[in-house]
Amino acid sequence: MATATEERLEEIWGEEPGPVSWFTTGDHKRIGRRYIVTALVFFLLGGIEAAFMRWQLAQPGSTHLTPEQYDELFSMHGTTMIFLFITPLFTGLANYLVPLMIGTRDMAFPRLNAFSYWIFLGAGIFLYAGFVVGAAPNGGWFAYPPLTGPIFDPGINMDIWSLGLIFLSISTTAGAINLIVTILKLRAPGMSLARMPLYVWAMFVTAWMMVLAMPPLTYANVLLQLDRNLGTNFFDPTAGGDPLLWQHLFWLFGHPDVYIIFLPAVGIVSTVIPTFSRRPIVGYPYVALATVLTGIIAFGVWVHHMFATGLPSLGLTFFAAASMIITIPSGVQVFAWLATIVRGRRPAFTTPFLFAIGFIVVFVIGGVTGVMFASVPFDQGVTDSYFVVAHFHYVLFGGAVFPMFAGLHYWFPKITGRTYSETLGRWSFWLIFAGFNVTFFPMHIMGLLGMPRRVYTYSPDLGVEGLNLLSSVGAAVLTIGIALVAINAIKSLIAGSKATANPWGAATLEWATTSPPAHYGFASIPIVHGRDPLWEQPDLGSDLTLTHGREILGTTITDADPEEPLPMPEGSVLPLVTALGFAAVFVSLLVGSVPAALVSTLLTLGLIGAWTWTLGGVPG
Amino acid sequence: MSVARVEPRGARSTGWWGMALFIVAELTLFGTAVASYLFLRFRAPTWPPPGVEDPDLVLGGIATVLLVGSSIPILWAERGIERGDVRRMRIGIAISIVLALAFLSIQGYEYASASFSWRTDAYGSLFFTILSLHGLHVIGAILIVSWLEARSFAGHFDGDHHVAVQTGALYWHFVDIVWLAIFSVLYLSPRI
Amino acid sequence: MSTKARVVQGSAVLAGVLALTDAACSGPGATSDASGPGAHRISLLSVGMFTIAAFVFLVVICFLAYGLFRRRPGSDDERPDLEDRGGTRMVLLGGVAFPIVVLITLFVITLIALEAQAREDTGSHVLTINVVAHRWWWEFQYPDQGIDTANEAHIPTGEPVLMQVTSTDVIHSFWVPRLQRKVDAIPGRTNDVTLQADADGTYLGVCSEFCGLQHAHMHLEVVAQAPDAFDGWVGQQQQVPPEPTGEALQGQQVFLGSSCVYCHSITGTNANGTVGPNLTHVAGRTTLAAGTIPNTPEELAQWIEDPQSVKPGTQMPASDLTPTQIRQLVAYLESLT
Amino acid sequence: MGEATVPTEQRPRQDRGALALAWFGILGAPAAWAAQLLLSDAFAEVGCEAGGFSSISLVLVVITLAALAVAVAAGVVAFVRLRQTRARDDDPARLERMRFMALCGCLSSALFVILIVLGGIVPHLVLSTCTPP
Repeated sequence: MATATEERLEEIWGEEPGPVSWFTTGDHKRIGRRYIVTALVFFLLGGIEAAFMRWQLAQPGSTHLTPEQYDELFSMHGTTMIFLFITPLFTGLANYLVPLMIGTRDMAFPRLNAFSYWIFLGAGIFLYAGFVVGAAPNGGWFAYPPLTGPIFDPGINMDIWSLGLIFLSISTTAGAINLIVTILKLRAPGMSLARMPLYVWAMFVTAWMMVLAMPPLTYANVLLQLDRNLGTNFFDPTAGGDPLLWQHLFWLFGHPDVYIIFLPAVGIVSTVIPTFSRRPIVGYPYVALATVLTGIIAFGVWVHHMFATGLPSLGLTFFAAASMIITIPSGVQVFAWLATIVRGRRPAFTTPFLFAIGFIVVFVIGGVTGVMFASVPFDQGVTDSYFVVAHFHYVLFGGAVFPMFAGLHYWFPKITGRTYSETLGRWSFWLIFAGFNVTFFPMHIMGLLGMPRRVYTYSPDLGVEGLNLLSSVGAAVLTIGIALVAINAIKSLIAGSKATANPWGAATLEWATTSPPAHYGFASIPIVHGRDPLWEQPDLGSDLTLTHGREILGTTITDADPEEPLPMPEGSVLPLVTALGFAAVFVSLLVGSVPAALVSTLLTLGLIGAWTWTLGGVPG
Repeated sequence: MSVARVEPRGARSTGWWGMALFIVAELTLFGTAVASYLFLRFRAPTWPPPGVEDPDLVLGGIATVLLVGSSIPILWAERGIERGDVRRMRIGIAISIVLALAFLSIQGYEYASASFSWRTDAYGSLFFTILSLHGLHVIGAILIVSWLEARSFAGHFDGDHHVAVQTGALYWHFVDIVWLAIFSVLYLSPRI
Repeated sequence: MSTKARVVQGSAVLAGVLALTDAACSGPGATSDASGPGAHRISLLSVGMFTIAAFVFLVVICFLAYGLFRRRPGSDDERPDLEDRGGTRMVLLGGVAFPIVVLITLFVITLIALEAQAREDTGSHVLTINVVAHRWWWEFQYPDQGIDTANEAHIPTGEPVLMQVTSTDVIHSFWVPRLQRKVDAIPGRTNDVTLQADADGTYLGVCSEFCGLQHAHMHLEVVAQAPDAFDGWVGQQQQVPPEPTGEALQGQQVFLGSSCVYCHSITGTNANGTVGPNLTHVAGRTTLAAGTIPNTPEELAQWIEDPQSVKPGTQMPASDLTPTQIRQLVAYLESLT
Repeated sequence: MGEATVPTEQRPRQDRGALALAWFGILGAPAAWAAQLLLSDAFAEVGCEAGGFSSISLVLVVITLAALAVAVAAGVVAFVRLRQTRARDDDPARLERMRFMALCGCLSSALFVILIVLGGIVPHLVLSTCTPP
């Protein structure tokens, strides 16, 4: 029976049903769900590309794919999985969960949130337009010039790639800024920095890394576009440029980016394991600080991707030292999880917990091989071979996709209001775990046998044909496992039983809302007294109902003492239209028509003007 | 427990923090630009390459005085609107726009009169790219403050409601400070 | 299943996996089949690190198994345990203390290996070879001996040879796994690496930086010979090939009359193109098109007639010669030993 | 009802100073390491190519010692605040947060001191030449 306050809040925060609100919504829950579904579609596309690659590499010398097709497939596989699948998915999950976990009703900038999603969708379509016109990006996900320069890759393949990434960086940066301001200013009263949930710490550091890592990538892509289309020579050695400038700029973004992928996963595992061990995490300050330190050191290791480029060895040692020391925070987190499991009660082997355990096993293998790459001579021995392919799949697929599955299963009841099937969940876990290891562990051996990376075929006398066949079989098993997860999700959406508000008996605030949460989230802004509110405080109600209008409570940064309530904007179509404006600008840049670019830029500026006309509130 | 209903300003407003973080991202962008200039500079035996004269210090100096100087009327305008004096705000913004346009015209003149283009070599590429990147940001800042000017005529700002002006002014000051770094790297470092 | 049994079972599986890894680790491109000081360093380093890695993995698996399956006395109530504050010692010991000791040791070992590499590269060399990477083949220039060959480098066994690696187009990477670490071939830069083979033999090398369509077919061979056999090879390479006779002579006319001369060069003739490999002693090489096909007359004919079918995307244009002209040309090229 | 109070107008001057010190305790050492990394890498790359390993080595050690001084200072500030907060009987939430930030400051400074020494000093004890020459 909804109380008068809840009805009033539903009136303020509710949206009229029907298609129009689909395009004008700023509700972080709807945008979060949308991000996740779109990212999973790109996961499917990336998976199909991987399946083609495994089909081609199953036997030596097979001709299923031409070299052009293979180059396009592996370039788009890398670009899709990193830029269009895992980062947007974790952004969407954070959009959905962070406001609820910190006890507020929406993100700091709801319209900017919608805008970020539309730009991401536009950039994804922009990047995949390559396949439609038969000129998909073919320079690899790190696109080293001069191979991707004007001379050796004259088609629009790499223009699609670099313009697409500049376009996408608008979404990533806007999303990250939105997340940081939400976490800084909108936490429930009492939630000081020492009481923030570890998932919120992880997303806070990830968002900071996005803000600091995207500019080097954007600047590098601007230089590549100028080199390719305006005849500048930043990367042309004959005219004073240097191909290593690109590598420095790209990897200054590249390595923080792999931690941008890894840290949300750490946040999810640090939330799942304590719930199913029925006790708070061991060493909360160490785990929170470890997340921050991983984020900081990640910006000082990028040259370990360039150990074989002949830089002076004295310079390499700084980055070797940082690459080794960065494993200490990760080690602290692994042992904190282990200690939580050991000291916790008998664990409940639910699907999220299984994926979290699978993550620990796989990530430790990936982590220890990662430490080896920090040793310069070993890296110079095996980089750019299949050993590195095995390593980064263990830390990216194992280190981020396993926790993603854990997170999706863990919050499935909260997001959809339905319960998934545990048996299907367990089956999909064991298939994915087995398929993953059979696919990627042999790649360690292929690398040690000297099989180079990114080859569309290999000679039979290298001794790797049996391993490649095994790896392709493993990929099939992995695909079945992932298909099972999809079946489980669809079946539960249609016929799953209703989920309660807190099915796992978890501790964080999002479980205090209904499943799925109402438009306004919390009937009254909770007041927090500790790190595990639902475990420590049975009733969370307060008199901060804020029913004056559409507003949320601003609080101070370190101790979350309440400040003024902040007015929130209504839904609007402007974010979508402005995103279309940006899309028009980038398409006209791609086709190279200056008048179209000018017109669309003016149009976009006009739309931004319309949007910012009421920024900061209008008196009266 | 009641909470007062006054417009959150400065570090208590989410908009201000949004702009501050956007400036952090932009600072990283310009930091990368300056770092890549220095990277290529120290790889080249002679810099600027033979046959290219050093950037003109006089013109650069005037441009710097104009742009950094334009922060003063903006500060004056900010203090004005805090006291509710909308007229003073409008005058301050107008002056700073004029100064910024003067700065841009000097840049335009330097582009036209340069004896090299962005095609000649890495030095030319760097010179034109970094300067036009900053030029675009000056244009952006001009658009933002003229939008504030327009909104002030629509009666959006008074003593209690002007967080947008603070946010816009913050971006203006950022664009000036970044120019100091660019000026010292592009104009002064070739001389050491 | 008691925890101890699980731990034993876990370590048995792990030992099996490691054994499998080690056994499967020999082959023409395997670093662990090291036959040169550089590769020995890397192989030694990797065996050491694999052992530490296996030990760390084992410790984590044991803790995990213990945590998951240990018997927990007392009631199985669902209320979360909020009192226990312990466990931080295990976190600091396992996550900080132990790793710091291992990492500092590993870092010092890395520095020692780097110092050995540095001494090797800045030390004295008996021979210098310029390795010039092209899109999709390797050019080996012997500046002191005046030799220019492709895809097959001969070196004296047991002697340090300085390879000065660069590229004319995109970034490649020169990697002979059984002899030494890889080093990138970057246009506008020259990177030094020292090759030294402990035993005679042919060592397979590959390009290990993605360089476009035929990155997969850009192999090379380093042939290590006893010093006197090497001198014999150098002498033979320096000779100008004798005047061809019979069908080979007609083949030479076909060669000089065709577009081959724009890209290839053969000393003793006026063909001096530098885009493609130098063919002065092409018959002496065991493979063609950078290890794509064996050097037999039939393969050579197919390669000349339709290169795209052999190596799709190659820069070599298809020839418009008649079959008889191709047969004569092959005869001439096979005479250039 | 909860201890959320009426909005704090002006954070007391002394409190703001303590906050600045707390943040310096956490971020001082990482900033020193970042500066050391960038400067050392720049000097190493430029210096090595211009030859003269010994001169470069001296410059790098000086940079490292400067960074080390800042990192140790941050560590000391954090440690002092950690011991100080034990004595203070302030409102419990603020005390917990201050102790948390002080602890993070100590750990962060300790890790970066190790990293600055490992990256800045240890290589000069082992490496003797600059490759490529």
